[in-house]
Amino acid sequence: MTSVVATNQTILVVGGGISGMTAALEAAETGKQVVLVEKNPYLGGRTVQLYRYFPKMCHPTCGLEINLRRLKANPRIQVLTMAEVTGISGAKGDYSVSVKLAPRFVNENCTACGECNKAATTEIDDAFNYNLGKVKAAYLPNDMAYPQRYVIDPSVVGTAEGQAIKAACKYSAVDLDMKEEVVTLNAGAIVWATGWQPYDAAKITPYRYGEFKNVITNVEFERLADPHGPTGGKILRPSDGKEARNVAFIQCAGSRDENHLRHCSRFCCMASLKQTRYVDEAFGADGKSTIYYIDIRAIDRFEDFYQQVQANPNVSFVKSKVARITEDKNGDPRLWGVNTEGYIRYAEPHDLVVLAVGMEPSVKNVAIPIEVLGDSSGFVMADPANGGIFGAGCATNALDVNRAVQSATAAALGAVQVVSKVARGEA
Amino acid sequence: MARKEYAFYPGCSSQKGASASNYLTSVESMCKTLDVKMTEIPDWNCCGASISYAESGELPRLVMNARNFALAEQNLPGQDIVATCAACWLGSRESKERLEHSSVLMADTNTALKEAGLNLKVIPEVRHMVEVLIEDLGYDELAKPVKKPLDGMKFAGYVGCQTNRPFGIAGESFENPMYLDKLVESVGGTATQFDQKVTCCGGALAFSEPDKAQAQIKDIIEAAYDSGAEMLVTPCPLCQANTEVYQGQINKKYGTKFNMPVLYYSQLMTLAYGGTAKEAALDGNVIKARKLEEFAAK
Amino acid sequence: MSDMNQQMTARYKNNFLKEIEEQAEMGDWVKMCMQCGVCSGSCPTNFHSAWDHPPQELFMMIRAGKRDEVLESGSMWNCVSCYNCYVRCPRKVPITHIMHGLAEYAYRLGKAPKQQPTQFLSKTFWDNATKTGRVNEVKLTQTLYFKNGLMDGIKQAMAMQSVALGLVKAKRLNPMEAVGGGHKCKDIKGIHAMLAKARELEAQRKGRAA
Amino acid sequence: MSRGNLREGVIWIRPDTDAARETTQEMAEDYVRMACAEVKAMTVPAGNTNTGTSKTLLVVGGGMSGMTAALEASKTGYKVVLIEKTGALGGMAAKLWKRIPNREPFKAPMDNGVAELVAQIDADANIKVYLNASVVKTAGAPGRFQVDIAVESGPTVTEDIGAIIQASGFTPYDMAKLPHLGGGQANVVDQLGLETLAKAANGGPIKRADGKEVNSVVFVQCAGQRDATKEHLEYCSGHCCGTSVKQAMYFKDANPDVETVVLFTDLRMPGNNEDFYRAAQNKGIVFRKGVVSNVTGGGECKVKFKDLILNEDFTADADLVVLATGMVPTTGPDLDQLGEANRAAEGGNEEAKAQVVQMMSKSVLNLDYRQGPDVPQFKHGFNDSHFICFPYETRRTAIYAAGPVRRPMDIAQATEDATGAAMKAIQAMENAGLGKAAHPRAGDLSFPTARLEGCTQCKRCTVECPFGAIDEDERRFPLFNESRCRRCGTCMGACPVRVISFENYSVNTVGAQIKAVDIPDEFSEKPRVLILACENDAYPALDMAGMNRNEYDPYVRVIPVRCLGSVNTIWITDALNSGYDGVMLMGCKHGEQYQCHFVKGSELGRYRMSKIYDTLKGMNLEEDRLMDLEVAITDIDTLPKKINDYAKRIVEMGMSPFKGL
Repeated sequence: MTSVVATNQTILVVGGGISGMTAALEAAETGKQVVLVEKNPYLGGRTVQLYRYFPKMCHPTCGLEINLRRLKANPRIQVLTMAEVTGISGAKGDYSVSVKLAPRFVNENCTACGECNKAATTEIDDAFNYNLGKVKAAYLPNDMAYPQRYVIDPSVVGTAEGQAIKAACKYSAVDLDMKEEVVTLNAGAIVWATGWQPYDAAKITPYRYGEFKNVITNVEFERLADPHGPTGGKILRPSDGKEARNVAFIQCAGSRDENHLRHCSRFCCMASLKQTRYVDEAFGADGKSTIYYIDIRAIDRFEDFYQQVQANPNVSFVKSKVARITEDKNGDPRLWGVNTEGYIRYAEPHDLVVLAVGMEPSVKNVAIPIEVLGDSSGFVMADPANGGIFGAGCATNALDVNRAVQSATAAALGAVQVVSKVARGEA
Repeated sequence: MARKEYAFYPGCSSQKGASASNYLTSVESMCKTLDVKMTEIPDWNCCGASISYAESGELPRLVMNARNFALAEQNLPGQDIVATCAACWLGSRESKERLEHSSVLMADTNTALKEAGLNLKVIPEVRHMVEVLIEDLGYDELAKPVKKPLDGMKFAGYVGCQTNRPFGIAGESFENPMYLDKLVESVGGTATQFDQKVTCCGGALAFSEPDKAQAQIKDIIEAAYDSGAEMLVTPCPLCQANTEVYQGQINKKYGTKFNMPVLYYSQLMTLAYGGTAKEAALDGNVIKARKLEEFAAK
Repeated sequence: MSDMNQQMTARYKNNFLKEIEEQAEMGDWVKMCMQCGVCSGSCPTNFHSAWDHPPQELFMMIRAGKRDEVLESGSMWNCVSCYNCYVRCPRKVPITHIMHGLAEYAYRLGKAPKQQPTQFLSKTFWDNATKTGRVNEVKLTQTLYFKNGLMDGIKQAMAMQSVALGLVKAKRLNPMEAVGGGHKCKDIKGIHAMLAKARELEAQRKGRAA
Repeated sequence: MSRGNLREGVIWIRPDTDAARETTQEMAEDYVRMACAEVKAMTVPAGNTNTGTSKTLLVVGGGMSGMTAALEASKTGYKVVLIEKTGALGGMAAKLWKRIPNREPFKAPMDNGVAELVAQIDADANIKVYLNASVVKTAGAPGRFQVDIAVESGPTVTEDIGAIIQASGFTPYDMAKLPHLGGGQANVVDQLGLETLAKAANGGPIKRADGKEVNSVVFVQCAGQRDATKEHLEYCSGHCCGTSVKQAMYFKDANPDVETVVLFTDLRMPGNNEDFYRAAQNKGIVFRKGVVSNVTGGGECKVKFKDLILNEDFTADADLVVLATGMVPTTGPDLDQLGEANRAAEGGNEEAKAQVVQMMSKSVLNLDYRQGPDVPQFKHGFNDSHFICFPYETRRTAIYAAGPVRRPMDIAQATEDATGAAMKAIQAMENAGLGKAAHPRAGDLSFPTARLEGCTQCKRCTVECPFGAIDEDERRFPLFNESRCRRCGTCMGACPVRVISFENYSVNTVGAQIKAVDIPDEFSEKPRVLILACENDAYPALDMAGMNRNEYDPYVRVIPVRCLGSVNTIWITDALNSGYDGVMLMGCKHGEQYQCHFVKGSELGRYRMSKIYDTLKGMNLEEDRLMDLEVAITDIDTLPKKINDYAKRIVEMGMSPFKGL
């Protein structure tokens, strides 16, 4: 049975992505007690699934490593993975929260030696790689996974394979009898940092995502470019594994669109500009990127990056919302539309199309198990009416990593204010 | 008492001797088998279609459709209006939307209707025959009466525009609607992978700008052949006429050898339900569907 | 310049956007366009035989006050009412209807291209349909063929003969309709009165001389 | 505590074969010896005793950001000193007629909200406000700053301060620099100028300076911004599109018939501001994608532009033209330029002296720091952080920037930004009080000390410290300000006489490990390669290589270091002298896109190493005996390969002649 030490002076942080980790660390490094719950078996959220950050082209794992070090060094933070908040009751200064813990089937004894993985035979979709690849049913979610412990997929529990996996572990770390459990804990304030999910590209029917193999999303493209992704960092298109040298990026795939997401997702322009760099690094002058856009929103000092990409002769910009995509016999996606700058019609084939899909909250405000105000897109709105609950990061707005961390730091203070009051006996 | 009853709006082209009379005949046979009662709206009038826009103006067009609503409301209370023609369905549904959205237009409309001694309070639901089949009956029900499945026959399901956009059939995508394929399959036929299923046939431009329209029709027929289809099947009279009757001219112009029959879903269903060539109005096809005629004869 | 054109230029001075908002069907949506161009790219006729000005460009021209270029353009007459633009527009602008509205308004002002075939079809169709309340397809085709006089009509008819014959054989074109036959509504009188009223009301609402 | 990394460092990177067993065993034994040696050389950090105890926050700047930071800190239970250079709180926001909406519905301009904040501050006993005031001197360190505040009348006041938030805001880019856009001509205003007119109109029709009611207005976006020629601002100020939309609404709301045109190249309305854009279109505001070539002001303004959609030149007439000029941050002098000027001035250059005075007059904080009076600037003069994951990091501990001085931003973001800055400042005060380090070695109790009797007053440590932690006393000895220190050890690496050390990290703790390695004789054919790996990126990369079972050469011995900046050359020369066949340095990327967690550490470290090559020559050793590698944390697969390649190279060069000497 998992035991959690928490009081009404504890801050509960929901979501272990970069925003949640930041909020938890900032509060803990200010002397507060924190419980951090994450639904994945590892911390880091969507940022770990990115290859590089704009505009520095640096690696998300770098910052993650620092944050993990801060976390390990800090006794005030308790981490619960594979955990989801199912209920919240009470009020500012004294919440009671129920958390559902899914079984990992691997306990603390795990040394990440990997023998269980060797013993496993079943392959399951690799969620970490957006199902672009497969993993064994006993797996380590990613290289920097924290906790550094394997996970066993429920599908093999109760099978001979499950027993084989158990037998393979020298440290009796495999526990197939683990059951789902629900813990109830106390908290004075809650930071809601459940982050975002990519908009479902299949809903943008003219682009035929899911029907045409060589139409993928921007988050999937990150995995293709990552040396630790399914293609070992080679930019190969899904249909035939051919090198994708001529890549199209379609902006506002779902965003700024009253048929889909009303809001502008802010990060996608920069993400695509960044991804043209991946193409450039992979193929140099043999690579070609075309960005189809409405407005390039490279806001504030990101403008520098935009101008650098513009200067690249292998990258072209077309002011146009692509009307539709068809598929040529050889599997090339063909883009149809009109460049509105001077009215030029095009029907352009590419090796690969990357849809710059937008952000929507992975948990809309209405889905939070206690009343929290939200905007028309379901992002949490800051408001006194939310009591001791503070939205952080992409749960509050479509943000890039830098802005999300800023938001999370601010949210942490809100929570600190509440529990400090409790400590002073003022609330 | 039939299991379903509707106020039927056949539309001009479906009248006896008109360009889609075979549509009407086959729909009647089909509905008979399915025990669906279609009562024609008494003294219904033309919807104005899309093409009348430049002459009609907005209100007169709305009023024409409003008259049909009023007549249905008066004579067939509580029944949904069902149209078989895409243009009729679209024109009526659009009018319904606009009238319900604007009290000004609604008031003006009633002022005008008064001149014809009519009055409109509640606008009935306006639905396409296909909606009735899919939503009120369902594919399983449509499969039940099949006596002679259309085994081994390949059809390209050509949905076209106006049964698909802007309203479309609930749950279907604008780019790749599947209902027509499912209808074909529910009566034992095979639907081919047809990538021009929602391409426009040129609509009214077939009359005013034949060259522009025929260029589009060519793409459609070509794709149908490429998909391995023997016949085209469609839910829309204008699509049917345009894709069927101009094949000869297109052959002349482009040196193609098109000779592909174009049928209505209702014709296929009638045949599968054991109907005769006559009941399915195969004689109404300009390009004869020999294979189906033989099938019907068996 | 037609009376109505004079009337409107006087009323709206050089504010063409406002003129379209108030006079053209669905014209008040023009301002909502954000120039993404998805409409221009979605138009089937634009890819087979280029429009001079695709929808989104027409909207920009309206904002730029290019009154004559817009109203005299043949572009909107190419609309086949396929609604691709409408369903894809991220601003839910009813582009199809605006195309119709622009064409209709240009025609009322007498600025539409002379002998615009689609405009002629539109008029023929509407007159035909409202005469008896239902379309008489034979008369409709006849009128279309003979629009440019007898000889031209016969040529056209010959050209379309195969088509016509096919339809006749298939009992989908009834020559009898040419002579008095064909379908009619019973209450033709009522329909005409109703339409007259509707035209009157619409003219009033748009402040036009009826 | 010391870690002998036997799993990731030995077992997982070696094949489990009889052939490998011997060398693997040697490796393991060495690591155990090294760990023991390190532990012997370490002492447990006692913690800094020279901690300040002040928990008062200083906020410089009384605008939206400053007021928010002050109020948030107060709400958390901390005292605040708020300094505003003008006679009233409110800053730029107070000059606005209305603000861009920051909540549903995003359809209409909102009240600027300043009055409400000012009222809250007036009513807040925790917040002490100084108006018409400025900071003339900031001495001390986090937790014990002594800040001298000059006020308009009366003597200078000194406050005990724990941490500082710089919210000194921005000024609009001077449109006089944009004559081609009509800057300076009649009826051509910038966005702030328009706000003044709107305030005067107070909701009624907006009139221009000559009293004429405005019936047509043109907004020119990106005026003097996004300028690739670098003649004007290179960046985008982020808020201007939203601001112009808001201002165009001022006109439409007062009179729908006013012609309002916005000329833009990319309309930047992120998030829910897309709805604000829609609302503007719905009000009839015309947006045109176009490039403006020329504006003339006067009675009837003319705006020449090319419409990029219609691909055609136009000239728009307007009663008023609004230029969306950008934000120029109020950050104080650029320290590098100031440094140069100072050197020139010391050389007696009169012009430079005047320049120094002029620059110093711009100072915001007047820090009494060896390295200059303000926070080092990042890009385009902003006080932003270079770290994407750590936006608040500045190079001056416990001094944080908030609002448009950190990065171009609108009020909504500035408010959030100020709240986050308050969080960091509060945290910094708490940790300073406990003698603990701030980010990235948060909580570290160790701190550097110097054996002054051995110091040669060379000043390298005081010059090189990336965080300006070390001053010089009157005798020019280094004066450590522990709570400014981030514990990177750059001072230790810099010290030529090796008098600087931490209790648990010193020339000895590493030196001892180097010596602890058993060096086989030259006939053994078993070379030894020393790897000094930065613990932030390189060492974790090696660990992950281990987790992935990426094998590498058994002859290397890895020692983690806090930062390449902390590497003292003596370690390398000692290693080579004692018979190591090669030394590899692994550190983070440096240069413009640096990844060094201590900003300058890896750059300084590398600079030092470049000097070693002479020493190598002196020892008759090949240059390749020393290898400097730039490592990213993702080099999990490439790093082992690079190690193996280097090991090969060593074998080619042959054993070191220094073995067994």
